[in-house]
Amino acid sequence: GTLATPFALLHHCRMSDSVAARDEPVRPTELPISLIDSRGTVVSGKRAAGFTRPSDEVLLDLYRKMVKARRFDIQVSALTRQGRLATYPSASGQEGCEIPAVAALQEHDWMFPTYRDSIAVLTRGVPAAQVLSHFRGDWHLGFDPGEHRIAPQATPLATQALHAVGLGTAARLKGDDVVALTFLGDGATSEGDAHEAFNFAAVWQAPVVFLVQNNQYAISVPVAKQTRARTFADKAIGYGMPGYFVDGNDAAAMFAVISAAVERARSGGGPTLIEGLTYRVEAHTNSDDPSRYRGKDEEAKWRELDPLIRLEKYLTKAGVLTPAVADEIAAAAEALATEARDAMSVEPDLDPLELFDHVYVAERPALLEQRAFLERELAATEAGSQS
Amino acid sequence: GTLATPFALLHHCRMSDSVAARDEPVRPTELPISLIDSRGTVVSGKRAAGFTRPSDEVLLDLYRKMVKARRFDIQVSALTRQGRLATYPSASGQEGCEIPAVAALQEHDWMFPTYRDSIAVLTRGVPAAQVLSHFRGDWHLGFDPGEHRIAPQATPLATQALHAVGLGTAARLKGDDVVALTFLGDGATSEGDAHEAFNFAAVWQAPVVFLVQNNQYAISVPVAKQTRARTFADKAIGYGMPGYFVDGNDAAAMFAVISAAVERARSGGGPTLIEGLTYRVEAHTNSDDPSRYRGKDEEAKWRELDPLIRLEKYLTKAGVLTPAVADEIAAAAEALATEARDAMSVEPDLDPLELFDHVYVAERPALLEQRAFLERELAATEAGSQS
Amino acid sequence: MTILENRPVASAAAAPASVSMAGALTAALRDAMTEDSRVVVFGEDVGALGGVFRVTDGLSKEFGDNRIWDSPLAEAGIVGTAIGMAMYGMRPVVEMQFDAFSYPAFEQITSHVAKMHNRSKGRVTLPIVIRIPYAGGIGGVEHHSDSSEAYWTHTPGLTVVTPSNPADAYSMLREAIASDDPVIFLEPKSRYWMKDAVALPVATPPMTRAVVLREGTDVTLLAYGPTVKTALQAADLGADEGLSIEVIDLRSLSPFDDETVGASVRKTSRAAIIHEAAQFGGYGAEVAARVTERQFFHLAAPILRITGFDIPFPSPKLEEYHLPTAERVLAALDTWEWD
Amino acid sequence: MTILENRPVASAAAAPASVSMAGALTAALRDAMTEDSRVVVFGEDVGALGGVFRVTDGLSKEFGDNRIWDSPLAEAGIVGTAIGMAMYGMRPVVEMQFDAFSYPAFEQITSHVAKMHNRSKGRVTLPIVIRIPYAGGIGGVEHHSDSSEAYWTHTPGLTVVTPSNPADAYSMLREAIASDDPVIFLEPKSRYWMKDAVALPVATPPMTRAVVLREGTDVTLLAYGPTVKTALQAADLGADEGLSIEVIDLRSLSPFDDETVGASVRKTSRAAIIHEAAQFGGYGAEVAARVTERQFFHLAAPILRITGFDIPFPSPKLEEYHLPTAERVLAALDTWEWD
Ligand SMILES: Cc1ncc(C[n+]2csc(CCOP(=O)(O)OP(=O)(O)O)c2C)c(N)n1
Ligand SMILES: Cc1ncc(C[n+]2csc(CCOP(=O)(O)OP(=O)(O)O)c2C)c(N)n1
Ligand SMILES: [Mg+2]
Ligand SMILES: [Mg+2]
Repeated sequence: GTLATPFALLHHCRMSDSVAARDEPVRPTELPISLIDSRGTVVSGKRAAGFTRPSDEVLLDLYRKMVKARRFDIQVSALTRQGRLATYPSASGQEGCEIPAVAALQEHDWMFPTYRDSIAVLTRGVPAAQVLSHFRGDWHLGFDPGEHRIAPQATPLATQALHAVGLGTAARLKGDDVVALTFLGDGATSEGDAHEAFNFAAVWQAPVVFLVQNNQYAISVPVAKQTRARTFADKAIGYGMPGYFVDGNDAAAMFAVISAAVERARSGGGPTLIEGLTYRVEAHTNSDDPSRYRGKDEEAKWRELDPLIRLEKYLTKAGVLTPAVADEIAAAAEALATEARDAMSVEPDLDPLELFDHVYVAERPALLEQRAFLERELAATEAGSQS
Repeated sequence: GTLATPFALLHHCRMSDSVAARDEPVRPTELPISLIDSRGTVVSGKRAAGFTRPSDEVLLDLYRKMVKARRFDIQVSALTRQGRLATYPSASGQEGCEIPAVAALQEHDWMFPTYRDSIAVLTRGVPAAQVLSHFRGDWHLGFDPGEHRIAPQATPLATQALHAVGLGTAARLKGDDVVALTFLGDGATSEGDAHEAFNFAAVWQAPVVFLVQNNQYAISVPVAKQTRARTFADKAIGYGMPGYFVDGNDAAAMFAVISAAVERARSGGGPTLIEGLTYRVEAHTNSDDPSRYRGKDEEAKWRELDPLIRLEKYLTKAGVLTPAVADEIAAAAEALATEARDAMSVEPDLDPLELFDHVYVAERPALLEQRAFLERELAATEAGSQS
Repeated sequence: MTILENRPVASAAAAPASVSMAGALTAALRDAMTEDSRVVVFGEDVGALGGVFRVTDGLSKEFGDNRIWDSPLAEAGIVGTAIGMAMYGMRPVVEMQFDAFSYPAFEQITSHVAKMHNRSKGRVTLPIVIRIPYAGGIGGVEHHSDSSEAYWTHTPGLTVVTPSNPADAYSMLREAIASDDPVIFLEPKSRYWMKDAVALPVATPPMTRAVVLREGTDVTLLAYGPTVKTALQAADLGADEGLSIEVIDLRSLSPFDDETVGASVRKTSRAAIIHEAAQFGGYGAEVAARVTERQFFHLAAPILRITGFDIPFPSPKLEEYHLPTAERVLAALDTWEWD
Repeated sequence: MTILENRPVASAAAAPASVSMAGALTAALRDAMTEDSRVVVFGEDVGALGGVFRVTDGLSKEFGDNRIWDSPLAEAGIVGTAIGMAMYGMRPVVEMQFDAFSYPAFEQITSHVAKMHNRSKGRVTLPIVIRIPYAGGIGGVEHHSDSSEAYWTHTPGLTVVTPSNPADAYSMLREAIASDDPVIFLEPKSRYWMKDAVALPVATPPMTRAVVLREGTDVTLLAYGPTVKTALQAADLGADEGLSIEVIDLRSLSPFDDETVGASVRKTSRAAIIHEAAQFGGYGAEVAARVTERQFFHLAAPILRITGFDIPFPSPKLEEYHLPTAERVLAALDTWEWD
């Protein structure tokens, strides 16, 4: 249905009340919000910050997707080491953020991922071959954004956050109840674009969820050199939007907090900034060498906090994750790994002449000349190699 | 003396304590900090937020400078209307921020002003003719930054805030106890560079004071369309630095808060974000038309809150501002206005060939060719007009 | 296609009225917004104020806050959110307040606006118009008189056009808004107040084509935006000296109209390009290089570049020495050996 | 001054050792930091990691956190704070991680780095070096292979240089750091691992001069950074076909060494410029335009530009079709009429 005209809403003049009457925004909690702890035990009280644990059905669904995503990630990392892909930034250990984010969205919502978030793209329904096309180096983007309502995985840091704000705003102006969720890394929050996105979203009350995956590193740079804020969620205060500091390895908590933010955004309540505290257990990409900047012990500690393990423990205790279900999930994960392997074993069918076909919508004579040049060159090479 | 190595300080790894042990930053007050209210009455208790009123001697000095600055500003605005200057952004009404900022700095500190802050540049000791050279259009900058420790008045918004952070950091690395104070407008806080400056300063614990003059407009755009934050001071929380929300028309409060921030910065305590709530009572520049975006009543209301009037009332009551002193100040202000008029009545002696002389330190043959070309052209024109 | 004179190719029944370039741009925005509800306008001060050059004057009252509004003050934010809006099917027209203030948006423009269509194999179109008042001549203090066209024209994926008169301003802006490609729309700020008798709405030749404004046989003068007037003045001066100068208004900087320019240069065998921007690596370099490549054996002399010097744009009192003048153009033509 | 071969003009007693370009850059940074305590290095991942290309490898351990450190992740922040440091007398060397990631710093670079000295009538110098790994050939995904030189060379106030080999990498970086002008130092990333036998420290010709790497009489090939190797290969190929090709490594893009290039072109009467960046408005346009202006009557044919196409840089699997090759250079020379 049609929402109230969003910009008109802003235009009550806050000048007169600029001193005192502005809303006090929600303050992030001091400790990360948690619903299931690392031993798989239910958390309640203050640490739950009023959020309710999702149903076991939802949690099993999250678990299933997380297991599949992990298997995919491991498989693709292996393929990358074998040289089948140009690069692959692993999200292992971050499934507690990635998968709940996907699950909290509706079909018609939009997602703005980064290079890190391939498993989110996959989980939302993009076939493995299409996800990996970019990382193999076939073309910059392997899927259709409109079909999946997923923006291209952004490389220039924080730039996509502004696109999310624009898209959400456009939807709202049109009267559509679409929500845009954008991923951001801890490092990316330092970019000017992150700030501008937070601010535009708050001022325009755009239906946007900012999900900062604080995996504690920007390549080699630890968060201590990235910000002096207590938490990234604290940044929300400076924009007058609600901020939540969440245990990013607790998929239950992440799902609850993201879902609430999505619904607030959908119903006209504006944007939310969520920090998921997690850890990048693998290297930044295959060409990174973490031993240069962090210890094995730190990595080991975080591997113990694995988001899959705690959910497995909880669901097993809850009697939902039976051996039969576990087997079925493992089989589905294997099938996905096979799909990824198969996809990467077929060489892509690329046409160099397509390089000229999408630069503009309009036809450009000078570009067609260059296309013809390459066509002649290819033909000559072909002829040369045949003779 | 030599300070502790600043970057080394940062490198205690905050990773282990990333969840809980980060400092809780100072929270800005809900109402602006105030020490002397608009009737000239002393404020104490909660609204003073623990700050002490500067001595009457200091306040009289501030008042004297504010009166002179106002007179200068009015004079220059008049000269601009007469076409003697290309443009002039007036700071009338903002003396309660501008002058305390200058007064709180020591000789060896640095100031990073914007186009708005000519009166601060003047008050710090730059002769009127040199301040106005830029605005008349003689050359981009009329004074020597090194001599006055004042950066060029920045036009590209928020860019100078980063320069201040860099300069302060360099000083600290060298072991100098220099503080860098940068001015920013409310509108400028929306730029990515403002964010990056806040963040770099906080992470590096740079000796910087960010002074946001919230004059409630960015040209025609009111603060309500610029931020949804309760106050600009609230932004400090997201960077883990102290933030202060201050009545910007209360020079006593501004001086107290800025001085404390300067001293904290000097002693290694890092940056502070200060919002001075004030009002731009004149147009943005001579080419602006405020009637398009705000009412006369609003302007009138703020004229009543004039920072000069309250200080005058207070100082008169305190017996410090005697008629004799007032006369003497008025005479000094008139003298300054005369200086400005005189400066702008002499046409500058400009050499077009100088356009080529400062592009690079190194000599460039191709640029010398262009210089020679203009030289020939000027000679030919000269010859032509003489014949 | 060589079109003589910038005569409208289509025009409404309305009688011609005196229209400034700024007014023509306002009219183009108004008509585009009226015809297509997907067209939205935002930027700094474009609402109640009507923009610092008053190009959006009155539109806020007419269309309301959901079609045109003041954004927070951040150019990357403006362009970045425009991208997201375009991804959802809107056709945003955004304003950068002055040329140098488009630089904070440089990454969004070069890495996204220019590349999204190519990145997505044409699945995502970004019908965005980025309006940029550019160039000098208005006595602006530092950063208010830059000419940034060369940055944009070197960026594949961008279409870059610039009108030199009110009729083109109207027609080309309409066309830019209707284009499914993103367009950098450069508005010569010294010409905002230039008036012509124009019956709006008007359709001039396609925005990607150059136009022969004045025929001549001895030299082809290429100009765009603010320097078109300079070229026409030079042609007058030249005529006094018996020099027959053909003047071409390029209008489109990217793409470049090789056909129109080539035909002219083959006829005159001499050409010069005039622009305000610095010469080194300026747009004139591309013009000189490509015309020479294509017409080398028709050229009697090297193509001249009459441009700003390789210096930062001067302060108001010195800009007159920097900006190309008709006299400077004539003097430059004099450096050729004429046989 | 035309210098034959890129022979070091000065060299230490040390015996030549095999040095990669990355290693030579590291050595240059180390020596500059040792000699001058005002030299500081910062940027993304330049500390413990030693940079993603390992150019700052080991320096963090050697010099400590007050001389080299990891900054927060923000390029405008990096360049903007470098400006402030330079204003206080430091000589910052900052790294942009990849070419396209310098774009967020575009405003700080064009509006301040390039203009501060001019703005202040020379009272403020900004001895900053901005190191930018650039160009393709390493199979980088989108945004990791751009060539941005034309943006910088068009900006008055900037000095833009690019080495093509380890000796120059060392010598030119030392000179850039010693320069009181800000320098954009472009490092061809596909050449980081190229090795040469060099005795460090080495001083090659001044960084603002071009160098004739190989003499020839029929054609002058102009190249820089990554395409120097291409030009040398083309010269070999040409020799097989009986074509005598002179190869010039431009080294300095701004300023352009008119003298060295002019002398060569007057000798050969034919020239071509090779670069990876898109052709339209690329650096080659300036080269073609200015050499033609100055040597028109010495030219037997138009100057050719053998460059990347006017498209966004392709994905890894397609970049080979975009990048100029020796074969493509030879084929281009064949398009001239040779009499
Ligand atoms: C504007 C920009 N600058 C630099 C880079 C290079 N880069 C790629 S990933 C990365 C680190 C990002 O860290 P973070 O935001 O924490 O995300 P993570 O990789 O940890 O998921 C950097 C510096 C980039 N992609 N874009
Ligand atoms: C990067 C940039 N964008 C736009 C402008 C044009 N501009 C000049 S002043 C101004 C408003 C600034 O408002 P604010 O920061 O509140 O400062 P004030 O003028 O009120 O002192 C604008 C948009 C600019 N100077 N720089
Ligand atoms: Mg990270
Ligand atoms: Mg303001």
